[in-house]
Amino acid sequence: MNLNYSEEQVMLREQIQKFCESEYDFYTREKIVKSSDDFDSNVWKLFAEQGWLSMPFSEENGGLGFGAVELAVLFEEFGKALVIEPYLATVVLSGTLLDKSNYSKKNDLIEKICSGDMHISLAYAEANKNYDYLNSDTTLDNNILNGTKTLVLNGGNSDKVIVTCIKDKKLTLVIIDSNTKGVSINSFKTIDDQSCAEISFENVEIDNDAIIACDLEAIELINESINLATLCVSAEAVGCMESCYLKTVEYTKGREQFGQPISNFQVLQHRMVDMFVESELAKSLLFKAMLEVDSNSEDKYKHVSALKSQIGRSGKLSAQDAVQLHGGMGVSEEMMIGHYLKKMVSIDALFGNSDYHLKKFAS
Amino acid sequence: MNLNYSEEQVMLREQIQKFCESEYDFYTREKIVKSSDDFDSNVWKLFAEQGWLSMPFSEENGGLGFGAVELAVLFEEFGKALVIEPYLATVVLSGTLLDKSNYSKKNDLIEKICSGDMHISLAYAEANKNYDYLNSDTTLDNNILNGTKTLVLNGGNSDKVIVTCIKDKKLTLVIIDSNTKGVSINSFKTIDDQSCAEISFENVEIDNDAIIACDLEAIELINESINLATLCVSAEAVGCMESCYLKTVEYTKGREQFGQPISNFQVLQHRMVDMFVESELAKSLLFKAMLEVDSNSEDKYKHVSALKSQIGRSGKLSAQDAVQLHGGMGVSEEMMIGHYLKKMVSIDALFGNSDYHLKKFAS
Amino acid sequence: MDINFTKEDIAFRDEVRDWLNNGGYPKHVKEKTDKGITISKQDQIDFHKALAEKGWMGYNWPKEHGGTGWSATQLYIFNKEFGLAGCPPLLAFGVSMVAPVIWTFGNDEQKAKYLPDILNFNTWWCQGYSEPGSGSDLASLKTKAVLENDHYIVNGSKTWTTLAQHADWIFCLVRTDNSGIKQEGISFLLIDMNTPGIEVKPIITIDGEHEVNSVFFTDVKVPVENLIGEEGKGWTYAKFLLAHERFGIASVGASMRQLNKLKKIVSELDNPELDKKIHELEVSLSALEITELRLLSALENGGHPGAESSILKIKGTEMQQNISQLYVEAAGEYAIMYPGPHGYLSNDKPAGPDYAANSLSAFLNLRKTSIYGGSNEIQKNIISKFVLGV
Amino acid sequence: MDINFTKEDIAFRDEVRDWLNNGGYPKHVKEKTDKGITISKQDQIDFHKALAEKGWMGYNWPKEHGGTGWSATQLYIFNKEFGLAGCPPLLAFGVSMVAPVIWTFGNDEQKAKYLPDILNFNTWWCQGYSEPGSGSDLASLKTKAVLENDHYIVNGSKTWTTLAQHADWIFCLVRTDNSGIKQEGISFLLIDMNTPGIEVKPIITIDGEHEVNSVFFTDVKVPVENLIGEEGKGWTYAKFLLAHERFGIASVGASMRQLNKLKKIVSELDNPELDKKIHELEVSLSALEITELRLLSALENGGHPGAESSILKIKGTEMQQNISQLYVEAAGEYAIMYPGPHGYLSNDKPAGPDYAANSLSAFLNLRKTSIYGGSNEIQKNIISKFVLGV
Repeated sequence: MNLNYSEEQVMLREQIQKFCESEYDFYTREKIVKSSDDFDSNVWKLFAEQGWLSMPFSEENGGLGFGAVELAVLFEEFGKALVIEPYLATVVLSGTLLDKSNYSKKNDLIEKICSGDMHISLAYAEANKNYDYLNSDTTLDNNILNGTKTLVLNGGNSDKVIVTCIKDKKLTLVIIDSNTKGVSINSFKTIDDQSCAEISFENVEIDNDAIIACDLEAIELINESINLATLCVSAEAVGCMESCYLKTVEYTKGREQFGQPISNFQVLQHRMVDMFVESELAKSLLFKAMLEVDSNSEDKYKHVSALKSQIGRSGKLSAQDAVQLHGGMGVSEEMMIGHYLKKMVSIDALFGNSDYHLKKFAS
Repeated sequence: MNLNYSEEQVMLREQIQKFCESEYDFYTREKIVKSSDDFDSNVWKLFAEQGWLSMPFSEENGGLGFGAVELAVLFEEFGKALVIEPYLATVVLSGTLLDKSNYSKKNDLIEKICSGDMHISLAYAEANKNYDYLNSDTTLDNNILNGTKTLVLNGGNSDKVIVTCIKDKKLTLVIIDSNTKGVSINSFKTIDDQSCAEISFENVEIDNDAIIACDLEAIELINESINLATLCVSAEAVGCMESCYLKTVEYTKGREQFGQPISNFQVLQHRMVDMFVESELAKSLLFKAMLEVDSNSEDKYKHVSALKSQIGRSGKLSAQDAVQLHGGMGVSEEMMIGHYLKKMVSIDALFGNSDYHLKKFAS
Repeated sequence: MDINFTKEDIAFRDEVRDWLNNGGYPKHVKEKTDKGITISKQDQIDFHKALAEKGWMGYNWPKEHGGTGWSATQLYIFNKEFGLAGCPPLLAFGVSMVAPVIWTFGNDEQKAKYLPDILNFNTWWCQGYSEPGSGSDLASLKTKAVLENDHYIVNGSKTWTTLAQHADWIFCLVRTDNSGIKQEGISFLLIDMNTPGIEVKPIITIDGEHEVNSVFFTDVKVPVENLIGEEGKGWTYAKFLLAHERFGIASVGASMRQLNKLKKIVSELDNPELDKKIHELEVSLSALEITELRLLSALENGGHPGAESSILKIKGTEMQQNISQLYVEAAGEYAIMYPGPHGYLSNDKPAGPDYAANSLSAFLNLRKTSIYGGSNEIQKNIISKFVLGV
Repeated sequence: MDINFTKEDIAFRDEVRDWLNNGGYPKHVKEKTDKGITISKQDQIDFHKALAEKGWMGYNWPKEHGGTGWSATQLYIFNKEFGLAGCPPLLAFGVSMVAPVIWTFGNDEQKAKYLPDILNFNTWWCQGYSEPGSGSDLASLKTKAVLENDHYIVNGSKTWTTLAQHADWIFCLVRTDNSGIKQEGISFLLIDMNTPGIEVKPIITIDGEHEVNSVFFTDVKVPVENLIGEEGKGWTYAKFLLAHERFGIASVGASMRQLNKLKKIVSELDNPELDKKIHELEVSLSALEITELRLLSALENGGHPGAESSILKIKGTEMQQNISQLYVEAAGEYAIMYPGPHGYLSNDKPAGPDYAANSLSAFLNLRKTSIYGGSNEIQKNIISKFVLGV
């Protein structure tokens, strides 16, 4: 038993931290957010140069072959810096799905993802399906695709979309170019400054070689991809939680009221202790979940659900407390702290909220 | 709209408070608890002399005709003093049921209750029925009673027992002497220093005139009796909650640590504020519930359930906080504070706990 | 004891409802608030002018100053019905905050100059209390007013100034003396927002709205006749004002409306966990409502509701926040959609249900309620000190 | 990173399990604890003697003093397995508390006199720290020891002394000097409980048990050779001891056992609200378990677990209390039955299910866990100061 990060993992974290400090401070981030683009393509290029876009892909497919632990490190740091670039959509949801698939053309696609030259989105969700991603009303009949997908992360910026649909009563994954005739994309901003889209397909013709997987294989690919993405956003949440308590401690030490720093008030001290404790407990569940995912154990879904369920509750509470302890500054858009709250709420809503995952954990 | 107590009600409260202070201090109570009896029959006589045993009965039946507000006042004060005498069993559960019934012999029974000369228990509960008191396996066939009742409050000390049973597929209420042949009573102590019994009936012969009510009338009598009893224990809980915060404030003001009273610590201050606030909120729900019961509105069950659900949660928490803030003294049997916790837990368990009543409230 | 309103009170309630439902409450405002769209400055003016026309603008004023002279119970009913109807919160800064100070401590010229305009909503007021360095510790404020001949020269800044961008006037606490203890050098000044040297800078909050501002004063000349009462007595007036600020603080009517809407939404979701949370809030809201009525009863009976009303602030704001939290849960994954700074019209074809688009921005907006008006932590300090005596 | 134990650790775990299941753990004790019946003094002795016989009594001692010399991981496994098996908590006062003080600060005579008896459980120790006036503020203790020739004369009283009624020896913090700051006049004294002048008076707790006591000292003569280390250095030794007290503080194994038993009970109840609360606790317990393993890993890696272990104290005790709370809920109305001071045998025909009879007394008993060993509020102060630096 050894729950210490390896030297390489520690170095990876430091590398990401340094990058976020020098290239992605809050001021820079605000400029990106307020620009007309949904993210900064230069930053994306830098991600590629650092090799981060290649991290989770198997070495035989040209990736670095990193596991869930390294991805979690990356997302923790992304969470602290509130990175908005679509790593989750392109690399995690779509890229790792392709990597694990038997799709004939995957090598070319993964190569382009690694180099930063291609964005792919995964269109897995439909309206009113209550997080049941295997239940689809989108149909593929005689190579004609019809249906509407919602909440397609980064859908407005992707070159290609992987779509879940039903073909011969079986779940099927197809990949198509975003500019194919009959595809219409309605993109909107998310509350955490990212973007997602509603995409509808009206009699879209699909090439024969566009099918990635069918039936059980498709189900497993979707389940694994979404489980890994759930782990990633949970790691992001853990990063947020750590920043929330650290920044709140820092703020209350500097904020004077009644002739003393407000960190002197015991009620605020204990509230920050609670935030610290919840952050550590969430981190522990992250350890468990990422190691189960890495060892590909039977329980990997269960422990990711335990983690997601916990951060959905305690993460939101921590961020709320952080806002409260920052007083008026906490609700100002100019301070980072309120953005952590938005991120935490967004994470709770993605891929099933706290109650949903508690049930999944128990089942 | 006027939510102030009337002068008479204020006087009643003062009368009960004075009695509890002079005749029922904690030391006296401990002596009663440690005696071989389940309660003090002298105290019971004094209750009769004060007229308290006649309070809820209609004037035509020889009672004082007081309503739910006065009963709530009495039970709040009983809660503060942790009175163990079986007022709930004899007067509320059994007495008010008789009072509202059309039972031919009720006047004599009520007279004896008022004078303190008779105890009657209501045997409404059976094992594994999950608070569904209308569901009974006890049968009355050809005037022969068979079955087992549990948790009969004060069952070991009662002269008579009112039993719910099924006769011709209909809920029926019969009243029998406790010493009738075939009745066996196994009495035990409850955690809040009261007593209750398991009573079994084996081929017990019932007189023709022992039937109090059948079918819809029986159902309404049981529902009303238990609803009123639920209101009473909730009022008792409200009294406990008020005592919990007041005693905790007093204790922390007197307890010095680190050279100052521990009431100086802001964390403890806010915890006591929470206890105070919860006490006030519970009191508000008590106001609503008792006024709905008094006006016999359709919503009387709903609002008693709202109250019971709330005190089940916040009452227990308040008492736990009171114990915690008393430190070691809180878990010592010699201090009153730990007994409030026992009382609160017992009240939550009686007549349906917090979750049960929340559902009932919503249905 | 009687929990029911008198016939007279019920007649009054019906009159309020009639105004709200039958054309008094401006239709174009109602349409927006029903949909959860942020209303414009003109909408606010239309709403308050309509109220003034009905004679209800001085809802909490005594009759002698042109107010309604309503009882505490009538005020409660008025506020609850406005909440239930989904009206925007009444703008308190003029009518409810500065006005009582003016009629209590102001001179006859001041009363004549300011009160009628407030009563007719001809002037929009804002509040200059908080400063960057003084939030909960208000008395540590630093904005300076120096008397030169017949003018004060004001320098400094105020922050979290609600809707200052629309305001005609601001009432300010300013420091006129630094020599004594900090409470004693404070004065109460009325300042025309059009005076040169005033700059209003927006603060955008996390829900994307522009509701609050920073207000900067650079050598702003304020006529000495704009001083209320005596120089150096401003702290006394400020405390007096705070005691008048409690109106409708529990927001029971508004919370009932929100909770009822939510119940309808959730009844179609088959989500027992969410159902349970809603039922818990229903019980809590009932407790809050009766607590307010109990305080009201004590008040009508000649009592002085003291620090107990801090309960209403704490629990009222928690209630609003908790309800909004359940809206977010009900919206599920659609909660992440950004409704834009002016309600969901900016996202005019939301992918999810209508209510989803506003749920998160309401949730974010309401975070402020436990911070402003004396944070909930400060309220607990107040209860601790003045009720529990520790 | 690897969350799995090594082969050696698993072999060790199997050895512990074998001892627990195959006759090492005395059968008559196991039968009682499985049923939730309070065990007797003799049961305690039998259990600890069996442990001593196996060579495991010095579970956290270095080999040089006759201990096992186990690694932190082995200690963790040992403790978890004992918890999972439902063993009574090991009596820490001798082996885990006074012993490290003796071998670190005691002289050779003291080591030879006391350590072997502790290792063989020939002596039962109790702890004389808390006094009526000094709980969290331990250093304010008043029990006085005055040196007269070759004896200290001890006067004063101790309280909350666990199982003092069974103890042969007590280790005490006593005041030998009043002149300086309060921490400096404290000495560490070993006192034979059979010395004249010692009176033990039971304190009955709200669960009806006699577990703790008041201990009164009236002119108790204690040989000067019973002083550990230097006079006036007792506070240093006490702090050293507290750092050794952390063993198994999270009680993960015991909580797992309780939660698993509860899950079986509740699976037959059709109570979704209770199910949900149990699932929440399962997640929390998993978080607690991994947190302990993370601290363990840091420790094995040469780190110094500091105030972070206060997390284990806070969350471990909350976990125990929360589980017991759900037992009470599962028992429904039967929770009100009083199981008597010695488990449910005194109520030997319980009307409800077996588990109901013990649920409430466990719930009440566990209230102490958030109070003793540094209350959870004190633990938060520690984290605040030493981890957050505020």
